[in-house]
Amino acid sequence: MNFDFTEEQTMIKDSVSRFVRDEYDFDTRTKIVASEEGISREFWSMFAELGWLSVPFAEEYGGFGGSVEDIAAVMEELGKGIVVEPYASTVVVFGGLMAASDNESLKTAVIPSIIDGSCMGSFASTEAQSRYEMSDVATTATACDGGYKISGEKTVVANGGTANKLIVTARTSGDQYDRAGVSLFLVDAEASGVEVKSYKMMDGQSAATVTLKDVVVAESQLLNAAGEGMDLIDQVMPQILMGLSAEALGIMATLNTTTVEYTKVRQQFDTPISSFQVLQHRMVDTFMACEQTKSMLYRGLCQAGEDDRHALLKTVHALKATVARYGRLVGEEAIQIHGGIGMTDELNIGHYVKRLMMINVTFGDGDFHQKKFNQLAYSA
Amino acid sequence: MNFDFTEEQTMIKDSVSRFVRDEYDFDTRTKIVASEEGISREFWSMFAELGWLSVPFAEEYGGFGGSVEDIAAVMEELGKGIVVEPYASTVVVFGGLMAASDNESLKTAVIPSIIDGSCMGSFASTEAQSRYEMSDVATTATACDGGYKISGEKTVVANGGTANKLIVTARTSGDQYDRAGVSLFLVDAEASGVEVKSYKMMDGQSAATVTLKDVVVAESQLLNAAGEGMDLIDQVMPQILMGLSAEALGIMATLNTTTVEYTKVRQQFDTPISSFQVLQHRMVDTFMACEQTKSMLYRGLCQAGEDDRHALLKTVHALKATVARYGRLVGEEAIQIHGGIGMTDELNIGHYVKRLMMINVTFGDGDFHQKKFNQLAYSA
Amino acid sequence: MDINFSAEDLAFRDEVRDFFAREYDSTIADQLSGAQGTDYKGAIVAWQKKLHAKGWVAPGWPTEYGGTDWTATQKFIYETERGLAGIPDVVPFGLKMVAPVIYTFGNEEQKARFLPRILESEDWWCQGYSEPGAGSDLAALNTTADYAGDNYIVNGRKIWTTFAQYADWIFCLVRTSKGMRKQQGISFLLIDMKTPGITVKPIVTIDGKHSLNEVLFEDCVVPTENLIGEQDKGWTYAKALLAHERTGMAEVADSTRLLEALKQRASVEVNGGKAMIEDPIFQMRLSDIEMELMALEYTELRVFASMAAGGMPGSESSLLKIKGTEISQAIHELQLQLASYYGGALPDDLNAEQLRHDFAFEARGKYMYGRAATIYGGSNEVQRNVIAKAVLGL
Amino acid sequence: MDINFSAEDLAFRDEVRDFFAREYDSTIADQLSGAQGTDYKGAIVAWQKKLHAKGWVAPGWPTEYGGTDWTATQKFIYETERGLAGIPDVVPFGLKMVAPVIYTFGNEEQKARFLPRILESEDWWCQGYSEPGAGSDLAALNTTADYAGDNYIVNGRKIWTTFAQYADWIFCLVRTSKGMRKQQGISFLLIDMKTPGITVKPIVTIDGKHSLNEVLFEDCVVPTENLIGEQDKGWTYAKALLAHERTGMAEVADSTRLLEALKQRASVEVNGGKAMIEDPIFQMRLSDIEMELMALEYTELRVFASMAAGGMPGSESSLLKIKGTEISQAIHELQLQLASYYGGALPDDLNAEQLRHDFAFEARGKYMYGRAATIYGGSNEVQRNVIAKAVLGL
Repeated sequence: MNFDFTEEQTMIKDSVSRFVRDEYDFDTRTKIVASEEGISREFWSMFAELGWLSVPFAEEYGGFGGSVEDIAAVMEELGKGIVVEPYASTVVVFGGLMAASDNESLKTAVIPSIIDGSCMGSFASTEAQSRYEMSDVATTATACDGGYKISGEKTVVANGGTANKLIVTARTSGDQYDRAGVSLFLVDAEASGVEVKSYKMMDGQSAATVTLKDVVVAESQLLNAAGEGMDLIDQVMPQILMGLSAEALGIMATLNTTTVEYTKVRQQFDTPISSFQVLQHRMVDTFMACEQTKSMLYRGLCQAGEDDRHALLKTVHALKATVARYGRLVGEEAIQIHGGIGMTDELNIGHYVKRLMMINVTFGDGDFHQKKFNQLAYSA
Repeated sequence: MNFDFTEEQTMIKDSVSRFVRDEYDFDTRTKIVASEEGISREFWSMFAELGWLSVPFAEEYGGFGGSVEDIAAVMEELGKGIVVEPYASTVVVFGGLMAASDNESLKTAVIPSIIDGSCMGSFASTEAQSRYEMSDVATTATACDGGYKISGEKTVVANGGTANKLIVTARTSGDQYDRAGVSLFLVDAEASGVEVKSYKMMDGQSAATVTLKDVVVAESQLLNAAGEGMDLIDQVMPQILMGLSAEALGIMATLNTTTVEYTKVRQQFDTPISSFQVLQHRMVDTFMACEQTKSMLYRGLCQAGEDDRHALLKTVHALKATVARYGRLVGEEAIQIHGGIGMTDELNIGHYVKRLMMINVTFGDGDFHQKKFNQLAYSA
Repeated sequence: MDINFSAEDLAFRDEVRDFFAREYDSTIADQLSGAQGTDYKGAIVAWQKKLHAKGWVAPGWPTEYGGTDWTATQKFIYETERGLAGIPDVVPFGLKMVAPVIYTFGNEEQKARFLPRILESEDWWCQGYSEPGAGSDLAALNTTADYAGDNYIVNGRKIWTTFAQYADWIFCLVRTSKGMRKQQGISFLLIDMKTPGITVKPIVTIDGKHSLNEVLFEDCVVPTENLIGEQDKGWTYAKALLAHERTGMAEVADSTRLLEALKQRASVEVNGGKAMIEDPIFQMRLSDIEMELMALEYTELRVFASMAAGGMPGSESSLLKIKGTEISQAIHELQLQLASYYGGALPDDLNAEQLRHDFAFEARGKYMYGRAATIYGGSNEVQRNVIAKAVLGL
Repeated sequence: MDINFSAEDLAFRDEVRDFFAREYDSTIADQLSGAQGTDYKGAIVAWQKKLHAKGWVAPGWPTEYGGTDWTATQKFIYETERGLAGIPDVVPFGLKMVAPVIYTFGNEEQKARFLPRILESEDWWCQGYSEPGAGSDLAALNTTADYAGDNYIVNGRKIWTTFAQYADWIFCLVRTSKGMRKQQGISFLLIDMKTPGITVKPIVTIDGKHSLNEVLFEDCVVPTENLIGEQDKGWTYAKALLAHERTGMAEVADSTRLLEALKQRASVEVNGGKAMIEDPIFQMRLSDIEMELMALEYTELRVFASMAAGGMPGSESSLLKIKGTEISQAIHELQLQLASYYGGALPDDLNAEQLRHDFAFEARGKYMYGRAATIYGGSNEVQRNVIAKAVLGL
């Protein structure tokens, strides 16, 4: 039994940690967020050089051959700096789906460009009505000469505005809510008929409405067999959710540490507010919340290497629900205990909280995942 | 607008309050509970003399002609003394159903005997499988010569062992879960075929398993039209739930006061534990819990006099759910803050908590009522 | 026990409803919905002038200065109708905060000079109490006013000053001498915002908006005639005002309106094609809040009834503040949950139509800014301390 | 990162499972289920003798005194298997509490005299720490032991003494001199329960059972040879023991077993003909707990892994205690909710068959007695103080 990261994992974790500490202070981040594109291409190139963009990809494509543990290690550290460059979107989500694809020629074409930093990607799945049900897809892909024509609209596509490539869910058969019939297409953001309206999100990242009007894609752009896209998504989702949860964990730990330190220096009624027992106990609760979240993540990481898929899924749903519950607790207590200063945009606290809130609503909130958990755990 | 009790209500409230203070101290109660029958017939006669048993009945039957406010006033004070004599069972539940019956000859025969203390009554509704669904009735009443034959088993019948008369739910038609077809019969506890197995409950009161084997009752023993028993029950239930909630409120207030006073005298780490901010804030929360519960009760009492039945039902379900939630909070905090001494059977605290727990599971617990509330409030 | 209003009260209620329905049109509502729009101040002033024309802008004032002679019940009805109609309260700093201090503790000259202009919304006031580092410990203030002949020379910093950017005047607590206890030696001073040496620095809050400010005083010369009451007695005046501030923080009517809107929205929002309001879990989240609010409505009524009977709002106001803010935060939270990922979008680059979601911006803004409700006006921690001491005797 | 056991560990686990399955039969389980049955003591002793015969009764002891030489992993496996099998732990007072003090701080004579009899369950021990009025403030003790030649004369009262009614010996903290701090002047004394002047008074708890007692000492003569270590240094010895006591309070395996039973019961219990486990609200109540427990299992594993790597259990044990007791109370609570009104019945007058409900008695008992879990062993409030100080540096 062992809960340590390997030497290799520790190296990459430390490298991200150093970057956040030395080069990504809050002022730097604020300037990046305020910039035209909202991300730093320079840093992105640096991520490529340091090998971070290669983590989840097999060595045959030039990747690092990392596991979900490696992803978690990187994401946790990125969380501590609330790094806005679209690592989750491009490497974990888009990259994760690409890595799981069985379309070899597509992988050979795309993955190296993710690794070298030239391709940013995004997963365009949600629609105006879909909320968290991934298989609620109204966008259609109609077969035509050697390919498909895609039409529909995708909303709040994470980092859609900076992506060169999109993985789009579109229905090739079945009814709106059917699992079967959802297909995954790689679509070029510049393709004819694709329109991307990008806008800012509260976490400093961006999202986009992506409109597809008779966008023609070749059959070779399918990530896996037509109509079986949900299988691929389900396969990758645990890894995605663990990556996002690791980022959340990094944020929660930072919020807790910052809050504890603040109470030691902040004086009220002629004493540091850390001396108030009520605040002490509440900070103990947020500390325990963080430890429990970490344990649930580690449970998932351990189970990811095992064969019991049912157990892993239970854990992953529980993990996302835990991140929702305890993330909210940690975030709200951080603001409350900071008091007035915690309400200001100038302080970093609010920005950590906002990223935590966005993670909460990415691919299902707490109630959504707890209900999925209940289904797995209690339904005959 | 006015939240005061009337002069008449205040008089009866004060009279119960004085009785609890002067004659029903915790030692007296403990002795009564330990006695053979578990209640004091002497006190019961006193209740009759003081007019308390006549509260909900119309003047034409010799009653006080009181409203649900009068019942609440009495019950709140009885709660403060955790009085074990079966006032709720006999007067509020059994009496409430009798008072709402349209069977005049039955009422004329029974109600005066409730008022003079000679008749104790009980409502036998629950069955092994029924839980909180009152219309889940497997006990059957089969029509026979000028009456019915009742067969079935009723479980955990409150104060069934001390009752002379029982109101029994039995199915005259329909399937097990049907609302229609449930009938209400007045059954003599001594009648042939009735078997009562009485046992102690943790709140010091008693309950019984009542077995009915081909018990013959005349048609004139029906409280209202055959098959329409649920209508009568639904009509009386708000009053019953408000009465029980008032008792709960009296208990909660007592627990809070006792706990606050205890913390002022209890020393730990060389200071009264009332000085610990964590305990202070938790006692503020239990105080507010009690105030909110009181407000919900008053809301119900005010609405009971209005025409909007839907609004009243919403409030009553919300009230019972609130009593469940805040009752648990108040009870658990009372024990926890008392510490070790709160765990002992010798101290009164645990006994107040146990009665609160029994009220919680009488006619539906918190989740049950909150779901009923949701149905009324959110279902189209 | 009943909550029936008299025929007169019901007639009054109809009059209020009618007035609001007629005078508060959607244009005003739109202008007032964002605390940042360029015409926000103008819209507020215009609305308050309408209220003043009707004689309703200052129900709390004594009639001699221009207040109404409403009974406690009428005041309650007015506030309830206002909340249910979704009409924001008047800006409190002049009408509800400084005016009571002026007409209670000010001299005749001050009353004549300031009260009419407040009533007519000619002067916009802001509040100079909090200082960096003070927080809920209001008396820990360091802004000094040194006596110099006919003037005070004021130096220091005030923070969390709402709408200082619009203000003509600021009322301040300043330190005029060093007392034994920090509550001593504080004075209540009215300062013209055009006084040289005043700098207003905006504070952007986590909802991305600007309503708060820092106000800096550098050697500001303030005539001694602007002192309220006696020098060094300012804390007493301020305390009287604080109790005033906390009353009405339950905001039951507002929460009721927001919750109704939330239910409406939950019947439109879908997951897997099914309306969220039909989801049993979401229903529990809703009723957890709605039941608390139903109880709080009666808690408020009980407090109000005892005030109508001549009682004074004491520590009950702390209870109302705690529960009221907890409930409104819970509503904001659930509304944001309902908005799902749309709730993250900022309106800088697009409108609701383009976003494909109609309450996401509002949901985010209300949640984020709403975090302040448990912090300001005496944090909920401080309110719990108050109840522990005053009610439970701990 | 992995939680795989080695082949040796897996073999050990099989051995433990096999032993428990073979030796812990349903008769013993029945006898041990109530803490009050007349043969309870006999059953415990018989079971502990079986464990001793196998050499497993004292895994924590050094091998020289009769302990096992298990690795940390093996100890963990043993405890987990025991919990999952629903086997109660050995009575801790002798084997886990006083023995470590004796073999660590006692002299050779004491070791020879007491340890073998503890190992063989010949002596039943109880713990004399708490006093009326002390509670979580353990050092606030007033029982005195006055030095008088070869003896101490002991006077005072101990409370919350579990199983004092069965005990042959009690280990006590007594005050031998008045120090500056209350932690000073305390000594650690072993007292024969047959000593004249000792009175055991039962304390019935809110579950209606008797396992706790008050123990009164009136001029009890205790030979000085029964003093452990040095006079006035007893607090040091006791403190070392307390850390011991808190480890393993997470009781993850026990909670796992109870939760599985609860789920099973919820699939049988019906409302309106529908199994409770199919009710979406009940499912949420269940998963609220189950998810916490899943996390706690790994929190415990993480603590254990760091201990296996040579670390010492520090304030992590406080976290395990808080979360572990909160979870077990939540399970008890939900189980009682599931039992509905049946949960109120007392078994005095009828059995489960007559009640028509098979887990109601257990549900009530566990809930009521379970309230103590957050009080004893250092209340959860004290544990939070510990974490605030030791981990957060507050």
